[in-house]
Amino acid sequence: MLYVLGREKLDNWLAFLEKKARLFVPGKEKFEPYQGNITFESKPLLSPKEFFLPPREPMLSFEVTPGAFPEKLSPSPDERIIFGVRACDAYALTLIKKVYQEDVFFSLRYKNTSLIGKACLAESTDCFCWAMGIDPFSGSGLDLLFLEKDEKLLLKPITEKGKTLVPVEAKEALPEDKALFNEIAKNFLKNKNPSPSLLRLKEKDLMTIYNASFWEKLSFACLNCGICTFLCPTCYCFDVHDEVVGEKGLRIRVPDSCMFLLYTQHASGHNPRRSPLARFRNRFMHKFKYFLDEYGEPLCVGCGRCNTNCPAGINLWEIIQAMGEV
Amino acid sequence: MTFEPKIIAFLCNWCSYAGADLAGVSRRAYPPSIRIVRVPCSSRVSPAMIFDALKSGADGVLVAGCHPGDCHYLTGNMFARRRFYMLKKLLEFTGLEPERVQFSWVSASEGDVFAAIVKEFTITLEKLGPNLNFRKIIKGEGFGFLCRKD
Amino acid sequence: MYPVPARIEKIRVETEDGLIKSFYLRLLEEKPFVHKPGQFAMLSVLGKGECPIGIASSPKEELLMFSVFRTGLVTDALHRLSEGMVIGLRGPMGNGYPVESFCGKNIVLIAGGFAVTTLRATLLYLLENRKDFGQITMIYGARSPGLLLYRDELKAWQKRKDLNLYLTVDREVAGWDGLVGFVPQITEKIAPSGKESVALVCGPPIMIKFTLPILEKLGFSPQDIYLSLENKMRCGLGLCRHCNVGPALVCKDGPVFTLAQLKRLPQEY
Amino acid sequence: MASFAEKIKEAAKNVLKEGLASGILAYTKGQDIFCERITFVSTKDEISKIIWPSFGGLNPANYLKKLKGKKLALFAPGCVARAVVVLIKEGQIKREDVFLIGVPCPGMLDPKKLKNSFPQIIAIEDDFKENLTIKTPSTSKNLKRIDFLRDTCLYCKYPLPETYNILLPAEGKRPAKDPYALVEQIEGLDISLRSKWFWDQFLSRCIRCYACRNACPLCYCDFCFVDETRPAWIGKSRDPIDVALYHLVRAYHLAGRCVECGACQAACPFDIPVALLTKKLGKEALHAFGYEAGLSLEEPLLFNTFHENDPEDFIFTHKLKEQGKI
Repeated sequence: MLYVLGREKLDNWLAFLEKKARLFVPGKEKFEPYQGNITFESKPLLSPKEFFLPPREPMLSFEVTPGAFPEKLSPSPDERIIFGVRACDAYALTLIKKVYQEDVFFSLRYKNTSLIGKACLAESTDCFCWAMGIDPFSGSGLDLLFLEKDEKLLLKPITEKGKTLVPVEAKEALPEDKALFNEIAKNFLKNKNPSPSLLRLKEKDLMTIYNASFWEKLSFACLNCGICTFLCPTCYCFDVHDEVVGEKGLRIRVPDSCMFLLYTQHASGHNPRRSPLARFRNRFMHKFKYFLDEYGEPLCVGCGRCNTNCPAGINLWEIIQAMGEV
Repeated sequence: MTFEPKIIAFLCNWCSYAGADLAGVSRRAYPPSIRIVRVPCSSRVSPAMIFDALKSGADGVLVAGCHPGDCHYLTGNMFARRRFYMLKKLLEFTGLEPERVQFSWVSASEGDVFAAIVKEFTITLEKLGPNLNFRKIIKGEGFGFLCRKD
Repeated sequence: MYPVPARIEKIRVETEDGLIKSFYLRLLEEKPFVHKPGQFAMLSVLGKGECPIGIASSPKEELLMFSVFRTGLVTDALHRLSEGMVIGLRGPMGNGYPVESFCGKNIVLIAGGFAVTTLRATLLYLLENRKDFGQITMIYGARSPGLLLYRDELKAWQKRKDLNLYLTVDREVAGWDGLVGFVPQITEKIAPSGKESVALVCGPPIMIKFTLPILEKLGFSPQDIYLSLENKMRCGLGLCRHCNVGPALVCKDGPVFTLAQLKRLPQEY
Repeated sequence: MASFAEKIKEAAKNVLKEGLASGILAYTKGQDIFCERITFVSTKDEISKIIWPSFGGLNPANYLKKLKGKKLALFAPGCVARAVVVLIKEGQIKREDVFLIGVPCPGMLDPKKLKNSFPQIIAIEDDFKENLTIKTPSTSKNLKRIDFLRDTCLYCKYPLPETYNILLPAEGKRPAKDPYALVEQIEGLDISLRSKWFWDQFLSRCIRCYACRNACPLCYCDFCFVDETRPAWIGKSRDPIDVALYHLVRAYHLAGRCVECGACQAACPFDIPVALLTKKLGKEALHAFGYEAGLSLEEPLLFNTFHENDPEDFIFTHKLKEQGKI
């Protein structure tokens, strides 16, 4: 099913969505609550992962007195709609979901959030979803996908929930609109194939890649900061932390980064991944080998955030290629 | 209800703590707003300790040591003076109510000076009101994505 | 991710330096707690955090028992608690030793220091089902006699005819009439046969490093040597990834791995 | 006359030929135009890859800790030389282990300033003097370098190094006349506005990736105060107070040490003005104690010394005396 909405009705659509649930739209740095204006030229720096694995997920609340029973907390059940999500970011959530299926926090947040995706019309030089084997027009992970073309919005509901997000003003699409949609989708993927390195990686022996000599050279520039992991829409590691102020305490889940020294540090001081190289290697091995072996696809959606924001100039492709060529 | 400020005071063991003791022994009246932490020297106090006190809900932090030249460790307070100067400037720069953090010299014989300091500091804090800007608030629903104002 | 409250019924100081205490816990929730030897659970002290600790009690024992070495934030807080206080518990987690598959085989348990905890659980299980197994040998070493755990039980076990228990300490101490020497050397001297046998090794990395070649020399195949790993852990559910050893997660795929498995994994433990 | 880039390569060649160092820490080209990477160059073949960076946000002195025990050569504009001097004075490296090739610095460009003005740059030509040519798919344009310099470089006081083994003959950027202009701009604000500035710029944006810490050439502690757990000075979540605490203590730990290279700000994915905090403290150190970090190898470190007449007008006792209250 495909619907058409005039571009000028966009504000009406947003107003309609705002009535249904808390509405978030893309800003420059992160998704922000809708306040009457919207731009979607580029992806926000922080992906919608922030809504599902938030920077602060309270799990328990307690009084710091012996014998006190903690109170179990769960995310607020309020419905949310995130508007203008890119296909890559939405696909990332389906990857995280493979691991987090049984996690109560993630599941509840996933259930309560609707994602409205915006189709990318032109390829950008920074990102490469297709190289990771993702079809951005499949709408995977989204509830509704829309495409902006010549003063027209073409709306394609993906899920049952997505159908309820179509505004009343939207009309059923004519055959020529459908053809247009299909053509744009087809053109986008023309000459764009999944990276051959990825296919090669599937067959490579894990320990050969792990012990390869290129890691030393490629990891040299890395500062082991957490930019790539925190901006990555697929990185899902977390840390559990007890916050106490006075008598009140809260056990929270916060995002963690495998680039940090503390990530693997035992209480005894022993650290299995003490060297910066080991931590660097672990991140890419997880994304492009461990996850690939377990689930058949890499833990990367090609959004390009890590490449553009890395202060040390590390590039994902160099590493994938090196891994594929060992 | 009137606001009763809470002050965490880091007092040097050799001068200021003795000064506070003297204030008590000589029955100088001063407000009960102060909670004393005894430290070996004023230079032992690191900014993390000061911020930790504020974060945990103190309305003011007082650091007191020996007068320059009188340090038990000869020069500890002279080093501390430089550091506190920098810290004070940093707080001013970031607009974080620099009045809440005060440094002073109190010798072992200055019981009444200590009482006066506590009194004046308490008045300053009463005017300033409770510490709301640099106090950590623990929230059940923590959609930290939008920060505290959310 | 929510812990279940458990009351500390008894605390026993195990070693003379006081760094290891055993906590006997009773769950305050009706849900049955069924575990296998070798599994672990997350103990949590509110306001401090959680940490994974191996279960030292056998599945048949009434109270759950954990022997905790005081080393970090949470274990330090645990050591300060007293009897009657309530802590949080999540578990059981991990795979545990595949004890069912040991049926009919000779079993060699090798432990060093305080890593003996899960092997105690295993040994108790083996003794409870004694007729299912062949010869049982246990080699247990510590730095000094005072650092041996479960000393009362050790005495009782030494008297048993159906168990060969060898206790050793690193250096000669007055009043110690048992074996003296490091665990690897003692293992070499006792030389349990590797035929139709499995070996369960738990101890500090240095002990494991020197014991493994000896076991292989004695004829144990890598599939029959079991090791228990520990890594930093946050969730115990396979989500947080702190404990990964290459593609394997200690919390889900482990903590028990065979030597054959570990040989195929990066050395990140 | 040889171009700037050629002079750099020539100097590198000589250093290796004469055995003055076992290798050179230098910038090499990365995967795209905005991406330059610090590499350890130790063979003749690799020398051809050495470039002088147009953007070079990081301070190569940061990588000395990764290569401890080797004798290294560095291209040293003012800030790199100053960082090396501070590291030497703090006992992290030995003077004889670093060979400084002094470079009169032309200043580095800010990729964000360029990208904001021209989103689609495909090539850049930089003469490392005053001019810059950019190419977009449609046009090519001549620009003035000074309009696109990093803030730290624009207000740099020491483009010319004070400490070096050899100095490349070149003309660098002129020292800024008003090095503390940006700091003074904030100082001039009312306290509530300064507080708002700190909140809006730092507390509501920082994601605690610690890139500023890891990019800093002088943050070399094995165990950072944020990682401490007993006591835990600082919470792990993105709580605004914890973020404030992190930034304040980080800045304070660099008081009188910061060499104003701006690597922290360049590394920040959100472009938070983290360098301003340390610059403010640098200004105070200069005004109150007449000290500037990293200029002389002999002068004692700021906090390792004191003077009887150090300012103490901030002392509470004095204020009370003035007011006649004691």
